[in-house]
Parts: sequence; C-alpha cells; structure tokens
Amino acid sequence: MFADMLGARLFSQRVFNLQRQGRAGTNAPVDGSEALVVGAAYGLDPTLDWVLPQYRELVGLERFGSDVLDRYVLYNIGHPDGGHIPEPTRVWPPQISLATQVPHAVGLAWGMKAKGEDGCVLVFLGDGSTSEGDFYEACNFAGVLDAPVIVVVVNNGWAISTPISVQTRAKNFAEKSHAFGIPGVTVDGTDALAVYEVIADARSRAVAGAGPTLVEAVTYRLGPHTTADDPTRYVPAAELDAAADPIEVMRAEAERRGFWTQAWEDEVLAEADARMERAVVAAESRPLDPTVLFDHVYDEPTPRLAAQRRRFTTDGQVG
Amino acid sequence: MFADMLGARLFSQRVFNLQRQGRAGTNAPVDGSEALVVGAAYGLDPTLDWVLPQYRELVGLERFGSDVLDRYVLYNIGHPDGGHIPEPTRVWPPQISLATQVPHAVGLAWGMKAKGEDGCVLVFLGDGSTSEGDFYEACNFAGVLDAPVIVVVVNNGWAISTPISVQTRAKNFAEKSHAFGIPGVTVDGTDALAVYEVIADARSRAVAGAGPTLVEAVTYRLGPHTTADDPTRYVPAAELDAAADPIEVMRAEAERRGFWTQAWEDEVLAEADARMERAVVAAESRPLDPTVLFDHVYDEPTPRLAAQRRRFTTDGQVG
Amino acid sequence: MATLNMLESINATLHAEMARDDRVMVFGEDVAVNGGVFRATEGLLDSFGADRVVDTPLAEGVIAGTAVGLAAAGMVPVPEIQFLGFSYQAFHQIAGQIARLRYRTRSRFEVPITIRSPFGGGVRTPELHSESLEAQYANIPGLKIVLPASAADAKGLLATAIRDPNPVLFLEPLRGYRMIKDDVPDGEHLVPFGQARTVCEGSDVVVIAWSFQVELARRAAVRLAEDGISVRVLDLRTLVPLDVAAIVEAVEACGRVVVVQEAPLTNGFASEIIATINDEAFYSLAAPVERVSGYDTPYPTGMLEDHFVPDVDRIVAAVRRAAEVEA
Amino acid sequence: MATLNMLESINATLHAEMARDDRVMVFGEDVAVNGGVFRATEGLLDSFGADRVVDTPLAEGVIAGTAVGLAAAGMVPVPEIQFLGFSYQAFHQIAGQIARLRYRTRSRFEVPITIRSPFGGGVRTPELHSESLEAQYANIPGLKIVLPASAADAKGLLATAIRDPNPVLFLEPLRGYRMIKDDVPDGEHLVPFGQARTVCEGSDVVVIAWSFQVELARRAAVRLAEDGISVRVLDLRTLVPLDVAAIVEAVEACGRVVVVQEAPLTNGFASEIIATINDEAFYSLAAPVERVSGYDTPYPTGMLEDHFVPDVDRIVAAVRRAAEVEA
Ligand SMILES: Cc1ncc(C[n+]2csc(CCOP(=O)(O)OP(=O)(O)O)c2C)c(N)n1
Ligand SMILES: Cc1ncc(C[n+]2csc(CCOP(=O)(O)OP(=O)(O)O)c2C)c(N)n1
Ligand SMILES: [Mg+2]
Ligand SMILES: [Mg+2]
Repeated sequence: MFADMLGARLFSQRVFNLQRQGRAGTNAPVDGSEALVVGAAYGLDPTLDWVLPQYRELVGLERFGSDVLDRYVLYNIGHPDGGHIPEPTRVWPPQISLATQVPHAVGLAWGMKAKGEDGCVLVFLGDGSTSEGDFYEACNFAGVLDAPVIVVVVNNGWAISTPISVQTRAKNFAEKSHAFGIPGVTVDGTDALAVYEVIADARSRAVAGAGPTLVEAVTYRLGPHTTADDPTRYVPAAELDAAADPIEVMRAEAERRGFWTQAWEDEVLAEADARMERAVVAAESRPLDPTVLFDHVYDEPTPRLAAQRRRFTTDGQVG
Repeated sequence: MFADMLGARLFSQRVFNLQRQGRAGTNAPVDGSEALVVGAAYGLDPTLDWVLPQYRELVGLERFGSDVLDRYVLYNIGHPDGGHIPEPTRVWPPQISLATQVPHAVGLAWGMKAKGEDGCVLVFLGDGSTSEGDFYEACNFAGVLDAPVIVVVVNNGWAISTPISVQTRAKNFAEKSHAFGIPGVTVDGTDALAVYEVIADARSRAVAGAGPTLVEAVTYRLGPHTTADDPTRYVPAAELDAAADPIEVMRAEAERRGFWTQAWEDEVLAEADARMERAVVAAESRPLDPTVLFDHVYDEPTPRLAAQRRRFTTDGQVG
Repeated sequence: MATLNMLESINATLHAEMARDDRVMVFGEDVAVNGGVFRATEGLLDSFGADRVVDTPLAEGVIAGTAVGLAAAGMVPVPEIQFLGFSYQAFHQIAGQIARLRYRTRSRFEVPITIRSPFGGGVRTPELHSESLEAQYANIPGLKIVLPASAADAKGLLATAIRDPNPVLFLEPLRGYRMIKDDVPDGEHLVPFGQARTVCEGSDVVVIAWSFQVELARRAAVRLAEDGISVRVLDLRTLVPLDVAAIVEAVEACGRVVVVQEAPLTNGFASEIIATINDEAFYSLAAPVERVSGYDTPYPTGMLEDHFVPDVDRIVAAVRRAAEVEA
Repeated sequence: MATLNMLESINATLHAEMARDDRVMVFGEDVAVNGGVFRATEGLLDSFGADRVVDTPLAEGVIAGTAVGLAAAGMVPVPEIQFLGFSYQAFHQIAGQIARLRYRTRSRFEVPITIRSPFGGGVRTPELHSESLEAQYANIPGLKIVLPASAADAKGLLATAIRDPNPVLFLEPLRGYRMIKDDVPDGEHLVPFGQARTVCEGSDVVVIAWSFQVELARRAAVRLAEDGISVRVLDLRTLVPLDVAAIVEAVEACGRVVVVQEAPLTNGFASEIIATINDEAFYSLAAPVERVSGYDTPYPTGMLEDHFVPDVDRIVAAVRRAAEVEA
C-alpha cells in the first residue's frame, strides 16, 4: 500500500507540474488523501468491484490497472481518449459535475444486484459535494434498494475555499447516514490500514446483501484545491501545519514495524517516476485526428452530424 | 381549532365535488390532515409568520385570513388570480413542483433574519417530497444559516400509490434532522393540541435565533390522493380502517371535556357551508379578460410580448 | 391490426419489449403497483415482477441518475418521469450526464436509456404538467427526441427507442392518450428515427408539426380542402434526428410553410425548422414561413389554457396568410 | 473614464450597486472569503460584511431556490453560479420557479434576482465549465438573458440587471474576463435592455453576435475591410428582450446576414434570429442567412476545443459566402 501511496503523490505532483508547464489543463492534486484512496482500493476486489471517483482519487487507483493512470494523464492533457478507461478496468473517469456520480454508482450497484453479480460499487465524493441533492437522493434510494454500494465522503476539510462548517451543521458526515437508514462510519483517512479495514468490512456487508454503507474518511487537503487556486487566501497556516501527512504517518508506521528503508523508498519513487514518464510520453505522443470531434455523440452519427463532419473536413465550416 | 378543522374538511370536500361537477380541476383533499394543519396554524402568529403550503393544506389556514380559501377556490377553478393571495396575508399559493418550496421558505427566513424582522416561516411538504434533493439542500442550508424556519413533514403514509417504506429506510422522518444538525421531532398529526405545542415551541426557538426545526406530523391519508386517483388499487383496507380520523379524535376529546354539542357542530358546519358557498359564487362570477394571459410575465411586457398581445386581441394570431 | 388509443399502444409495446429483452427495466414514480398515473405501465409488475418494474422514491434526479448506472451494468432502463415539467429536477442528469456519457467515455459506456414522459396542454392539468419543453432539450447534443402523434407510431417509435443504444426522450402527448386512436400493426413494428410522416398530401401549403399538433393540422387540412386549399401535413415524428430531406422536399413542393408548436414562441423548435429551411431550401420559399405557437408566457392556468394552445382556427388562418402571399 | 477589463468592471459594479442599495445580497460558492474563483466578487465581504456577502454550501439548487425567498423578504439577490454548466443543478428552480413566480402569483411576489454566471469556451477549462447554454434558457418565458461583450456594457448591463424587478440571467464570457478591456464610463452608467449595439458600421453584410463572439466578429470585420467587404457588426447584448427593430434595420441595410454562436447548431439562439428575420424582414434578404456555430456535439476536451468554437477564419469565410451570393 505504501508504494501506491508514494506513487499517488508523485503522479499527482507530476500532473500538477505539467499544468505549470502549459502541458496539461487545470487539475486537482491528491495531497493528503493518498492513504484513504489506496486503503480503499485495497479493500476492494478489482476484478469484481467498481470505483467511481470524483477527480482527485485517480492517481491512487493503480491497483485497478495501469490504464487508470495512463488515461488520467491523457485526460489532463485534454485528449478525448482520457475519458475512456478501457475494459476490463472497473474505474470510471473523473466526474466534474459534483455528486452526479453518486446516483450513477447506486444505479450500477442496483444493476449488479439485479443481475446477481458478485461485487460492489465504491463511489468517492468530497465533503462539499455532500451538500448536493444528488448525494442525498442517491444514498436514500440506495437504502431502499439495499444496493451493494459504499459511499465514501472524502472529508479533507475544504471545498475550494469553503470550510466544512459552511457546508453543514451535522455532527459529522457519517451522521448523515441517519437520513438514509444505513450504517455510517467515520475513519481516520490518514491511516491506510484503518480505511482498508472499514472498506473491506463494508464490502462484505454489501456483497452479502446487507446494503450500502456511508463512510466518512477524515483527512486534510495539504495542497491547493487545484492548479488554479491560491489557498493562502483562506487556509489558516496553523491548521495546515497541524494536519497529518498520510505519507509520513505511513512511513513512521512502516519504520516502527521495521519494514521501511530509505533505499526501498528511493527505489519505489524511481520506479514510479519512470512509470509516470512512460505515461506522459505515451500521452503526448498519442495521435489525434480532429475529426474525432464528431465521434461517439451517438453510436451512429445523425445525418445532420455527418453533414457537419463532412463540411468540417472539407472547408471547416458549418451551417 | 375544532371549528377550523370541521371547516377544512368541508371546504376540501366541496372543492373535490366541484371537480366532479366539472367546475374545478384536479385537486387534493385534506382528509386526515385537518388536525395538523390547524394545529400548526394556531402555533404561529399570522401577523408575523409565513406559511408555505404544498397543496393539501390551504383549506386549513382560515386563521391566516379568508383570502386563503377564497383564492384557493379561484385557483382550483383555474382562474389566474387564484395564485395571488393578496397582502397582508402571509400564505403562499399551492406548490405543485414538490419540495421546491422548502428552499423558498429557507430563503424567506434568511431574509427576515437579515432584516431583523420578528417572526418565522413554516413550510409544509409531504413524506414523498422528502425524497427530493431540494428538501435536503434546503434543510442543510437552513442549519448552517440558523434560519428561523419550521419544516413540517406531513407524513400521511402515501405519495400517491407509493408507501413510505419505498421512500426511505430512515427510522422516521424526524431522524433526517441528523443530516442537518438541527432538532427533529415526531408528533401525532391527528392530535391538534400536540401539534400546536410542538409548533409553538419550534416557533419560540426560531424567533429566539435558535434556528430551524424539522417536525414530522404523522397522520394517514383518509381519501384518494386527488380527484384523479383510485386508492382502492393500492391502499390496504385494513390499514385505512385502522387509521385515526382527526375529526373524530377531536370530537371525542371535546366531548370528554364537555365542550362539544351536536348543535354546536351543526352550526359550525352550517356557517362553513355558507362561507364556502360565498367563496364559490364569488369565484365563479369573477370576470376574466383573456388578454390577462399576457400580464405579469414581467413587470413591463417586452416589445415582443406586447406585439403578441396586440395580435391576440386583433386576430388571435402569433408569429 | 387492432384499433388502439395511444395509451393502449404504449402499454402493449412496453409489455412486448419487456418480454423480448429481459434487460429492459421500467421504473419511476407510481409505475409498478399503480400501473402509472395514466395506466401506461399497467400490468407490467404482474407480468415481469418487482425486480424489473420498480416504484422509486419521489426524486426525478436519482431516477435519471440511476438509469446511467443501470445502463453501465448492462440493463436497458426505461424510466418514467411522471410529467415532463418535473424533468427539470433531473435536468443536470439528463443534459449533463445521460446525453454526454457516451461522448465523455468514447463509448466505453453506452446509454440505451429511454425516458418516457407525458406532456402537453389543453386538459386542465395543474402547473408544470402541461409544458412543452422539447426545444429546451433540442440544443443538447447526445439526446434523441421522439414525439409520436399516432397510436401506430407510439408503438413503432417506442420499440425503436428502447432498442436504440442512445438516450431517447420519448414524449407522450397526454391530450392524445385516449383521444388519439388508430390502427396499430400487430407483431413486430419498428418505425425508424429521422423519417417524417406525410399525414396527408397537398401542394399549396405544407404544415409541419409534431406530437398532438399533427392532429390539429390534419383537421385544419380537412377544413381548408373545402375551400380548395391543398394542404400537406408533415409529422416530424423525431426532432433529433431531424428529417431535413423530407422538410426540403415538402418546401420545394409547396413553397409555403406553416410550423405549429405548443411551446412558447421564442426559440421553440419551430425556429430551428425555419433556420433549416433557410439553410436548405431558401430559394424554394414563396412566402415567409408562418409560426403557430404558444406565446412567450408561462403556461397559463386552466381558464386561459385554450387561449394559449394552438387550435385548428389559428392553423387555418396561418395557412390562409401563407397561401395569400403573392409569389 | 477608466480602462478596465471585464472582470474589473463587474467587480466595481457589484461594489457600486451594493453601496447604492443595501438590499443587494451577493452569495454563492466561494464568493465571500475567496472573492470568487475569478475574483469577480473580490473585496465585497470586507466592504459589506458577512450578512450581505455569503459563502453558501455547495448546492446550486438551493442557491437559486433561496434567492426566491430572499426576494419575497424584500432583498435583491445576486447569486453566483460558479460556472453556467452547474446551473443544470438549479434548472428546476430557475426555469420552474424563478421564471414563473411573478406570473403564478400575479405579481404578489416580485423576483428582482440577478443570477451571475461565467461560461464559454476556448480556455481549456474542465467539463461543463465551457458550455454555452443561453438557448436552453431562451425558451423559458419570464427570464431575461443578458450577455455583455464589453467592459463598459458589463457595467451598464449589470447595473440595469440588479435594478430590474425581473429575474435576469447575467452571463459572463470567461474567455473575455481579462482579454476584453475598454473604456468604462465613471459613475452612474445604465445600459437599457433590448437595445442592440452597432459595434462597427457596414453595408455589405451584417454579422449578428453576442458575448465573446462579438469580439471575433469585430476582428473579422477588420480583416474583411482590407478586401473591400464592408461588414456591420451587431452586438445583441440581450437575447430576451430581443432588439427586433435593430435586427430588421440591419438586415434591410445589408441584405446579407451571418449569425455567430458558440452553442451547438441545432436550436441554438441563431435559429431564433433567423426565424425572426423570416417574420420581420423576409423580403430584405438577398441571400440565405449563414450560421457560424458550435457543432452538434457535446463540448469537447481541451485538445479539440479550438476546432469546436467559432473563430475569425470561420466568420470571415461565412461572410464571403454570404457576400458572393447573386442577389
Ligand atoms: C455541481 C458543481 N458545482 C460546482 C462545481 C465547482 N467546483 C469544483 S471543485 C469544487 C469544490 C469541491 O469540494 P469537495 O466536494 O469537498 O471536493 P474536494 O475538491 O475537496 O476534493 C467546486 C465548488 C462543480 N465542479 N460542480
Ligand atoms: C417534482 C414533482 N415530481 C412529481 C410530482 C407528481 N406528484 C404530485 S403529488 C405526488 C405525491 C406527493 O406525495 P407527498 O409528498 O407524500 O404529498 P401528499 O400528496 O401525500 O400530501 C407526486 C409524485 C410533482 N407534483 N412534483
Ligand atoms: Mg473537500
Ligand atoms: Mg404523503
């Protein structure tokens, strides 16, 4: 798990830097959430379970297949194929329209249950996103359906500049489970093993037909919201300094247990670096024919769309 | 209160019958909710507080002014003025788009607080309507704002044909208050006095700046959903028979206390009947110039709208 | 060949499609036990069981949103939005998600969703039950928009919609649910999208319409025939895809055009028809295109409805205006 | 007279309007402490305090919905939707409630709400940040739709919007936030709605545009002047109300028309412009109206954006096509 966490942070920083170099668009670093994303991933079965991320989490899902990162890099450089994470990888692309992924996850879980498939669905959303009606409608329906879904609220303390105190007066985000009549758990999101156990547990309940679980993973956003954000305008320095860094937590733990050596970490980082380099090279050298602009609107283009494509290829005009 | 309850049922039945006679459109009878609507109304101050109903409740708000019923009759015969409950009556017209009134109520309470006005806002919605994101978003924001609002869930067991077991797995609707970090109370909606006390209490908290309260009033829908509904298709007869009728509850209570006489009730009903008759006559004789179709879209019609109105009055054409 | 009203035709088609493909699921508010508030889904629960015919909580957003996930799971979701006006509560899922999922994922996920919803005025329904919103969806690429005007088409278009691997808004004219009655072919009957239907031939003026307005146009054509004005009525059937060829052919044949819609005038779909004619058949126009339309007001209350919705008289008058213009 | 970019002009106008009328409230996601993700609301919190400048929970539906109640309480709400694509989450409140409250209540309740929201492409924003949705709102009576194309108009139109007792969608071109810079009149400056602006005079072809496309049209006009094609550019400023008179006047003067929009082609607002010309100036057209538009695809990812959004070359080519048609 630690290796994946180290990788997650490195991948995230590299994507962040690509934006700084004008090679990628706006993106949101994972900083602070490495443990909970990786811990959750290890609590699932990548061959049976699905993950619907928000956007920060994709760098930590290496366990679900290398396509996740490769496509995430493509996504961030603005290549349309970045939204296509190929079969059989059971991870959805980033969701920008916040909380809309929760109904999708519930529907997917409902469908899996209807088809008698094993496995479950895990969906991530942020603390701020819990204020959207979609979160509530979906969790409420999941309860009624006994859907095999795990809803993970990544409580990193902030929604851009908005602190959780402005999002809700609920005691905590796990408390919201009372509105749905489903179990709610709060876990330390900087402790990968604790998250792993909570998710593994929720998963067994889900696949056993015991229904959904709401998990609040508490962490702290150690970086800016995105490449476009300046957190010094609103994040209290003291609060930030006091926040635990999951990488350090894990390193200390590994060291205590005698697993960790600097050499090992250096090697992991070197590998991750090389792996990321390959992903970036592959992404930036991936060809793109502008006419794909017209593909995948429907399975077959409508006559009007086909006509627009023809004009586009001939004289770049429409009308 | 009992008189208003008797009136509410009678008014509601009369409007129902108007539809049967082709003199009114689809409408929803109050049957079963008389006690909670009247009890709630008595817990408020009509000169300071606002009520935002769903649709069933308007017949029980006589305490807020006779305009409420008069306009409700107009509304049901399809007269546009039915949506205009004149100043100073602090009641909104029926809301058909379910739960959209809850954000309105929270905004109104927010505005009253911002202006330092006394008073609070009470909003009704049904058990089914609590499944809408608007209910959740609004209650959650109300908590953050400490808005002086009382959200009353009229749990009459049904949303058309859908029982509450299909709406949610929450233990009860008051439980949903945990998601908002606000107080939640469940009260017997067939007991007008109990409702009165709960609302009066929530009101003092609201005006004292202690914030919102979620009230679940439990009752049972004794009639069809609306004039267009056939409940025998889905309502279990046994359940219906077992349900308490708030009018009978109140009558028994009044009798026990020695207030009630048949003569008194007959007189109340006779008055209510006459009062309703006046409302219907006034409504049906109210003139309507078709060109008002074009009024009140904006404070001043846009040139295009004015042109459409001109064509309408000359040759009834548009384009 | 049986004579059915539109509601019977839709109900029979849902039965047939659910029997044909066990991936088809019907869900929404009051669709199961109650068989739908108009009985469009009557009997489905008994025939196909509670796993495939499901009453949902009262929340349009999650009805549309779960359809996305069900589709990803390999199901063929046929959700119902009880009245089109309440699709507003699901707009972020329909316009923002359902319409775009295939494009966003380069077809990793298909979206064979058919959203059924009744709409349309003239029958004294409460607020937001009557609104014609097709134009508000027509500017959203990725959706197909289907509006049957006959019981036969209700069958043929609904079957095509359910089998279509793309999201379809299937809009049912509630005024026509029982009023529209015609012969419906037995057995397999598929009407392809993007093929307009010529309801009646004519050479002087073409009236272009969809949904219930087709019936009004037909009646207007009958009345105008008595005065020797030959009116062709074109039922678009689907707005997306649009049968541009049929429109062009009709405009070239008649030279004079009336478009009928119940939606408000400004930026209703009639505007797109006129723009399309401008693009493709400008030189065939002998007169400006006439619009018969709702007005730029919210849908009014019952006592004013009949003044708002287009009627036969207004269509007749518009056809006369078009016919009178000197070429 | 100061030279400001659009963002500075909007920010200054919000300051001025809040100072003028203490009923004005600004609220939305990240508008207070952070001053908005683009800094459009920078400094308002310090100047007017936490009761009038409020960070809300992350929920567009309730941001729009509470505006209705605030208006009923006598406030003048100026909510921000952080990006127009997320107004979909509030569609049921904007289209279903805000646009209709006055009509439903026969003006018992007024709705002096101005919803500010940035939109528009070309700057590599994430999904649903770029979409041009004006046409999806234009078929909803009761709303006014305002799209400034200059810093001066941003001031004059925003001040008018905030003072207007009707709901206004005030759509800000994020591509132009810093790029568009011009002289902004000091002090009181109100631009009335429904009065289009002639950006440059011309007699051969009129290009009709709004929002950032006006800037592209202006550049195209400059380039075409070099080849002796005289192009008039008309900035509509507001789509509702629409300045039909100015459109007719321009069509009569030029006879040839190009309409530019960034939204998808089908049923974009350009369709309504063409339909309006058909109604009011049909006989003045010397050629079919040309549309320069986005395509009927969802808004694409960054690497494809520049192929989707209209550019100067496409406008120039369309003008040439219109100019070349034999009268
Ligand atoms: C529906 C919607 N509204 C607004 C936004 C703009 N936005 C992007 S990220 C963000 C904050 C999200 O906060 P949170 O849910 O806590 O996730 P985090 O970024 O902290 O991981 C906002 C408001 C959006 N993307 N989608
Ligand atoms: C947003 C919305 N969705 C659906 C409907 C259709 N509809 C009208 S009443 C109703 C049931 C309402 O049930 P509930 O909220 O419990 O109120 P009740 O009628 O029981 O008082 C439904 C689904 C509607 N009016 N609005
Ligand atoms: Mg967060
Ligand atoms: Mg109910």
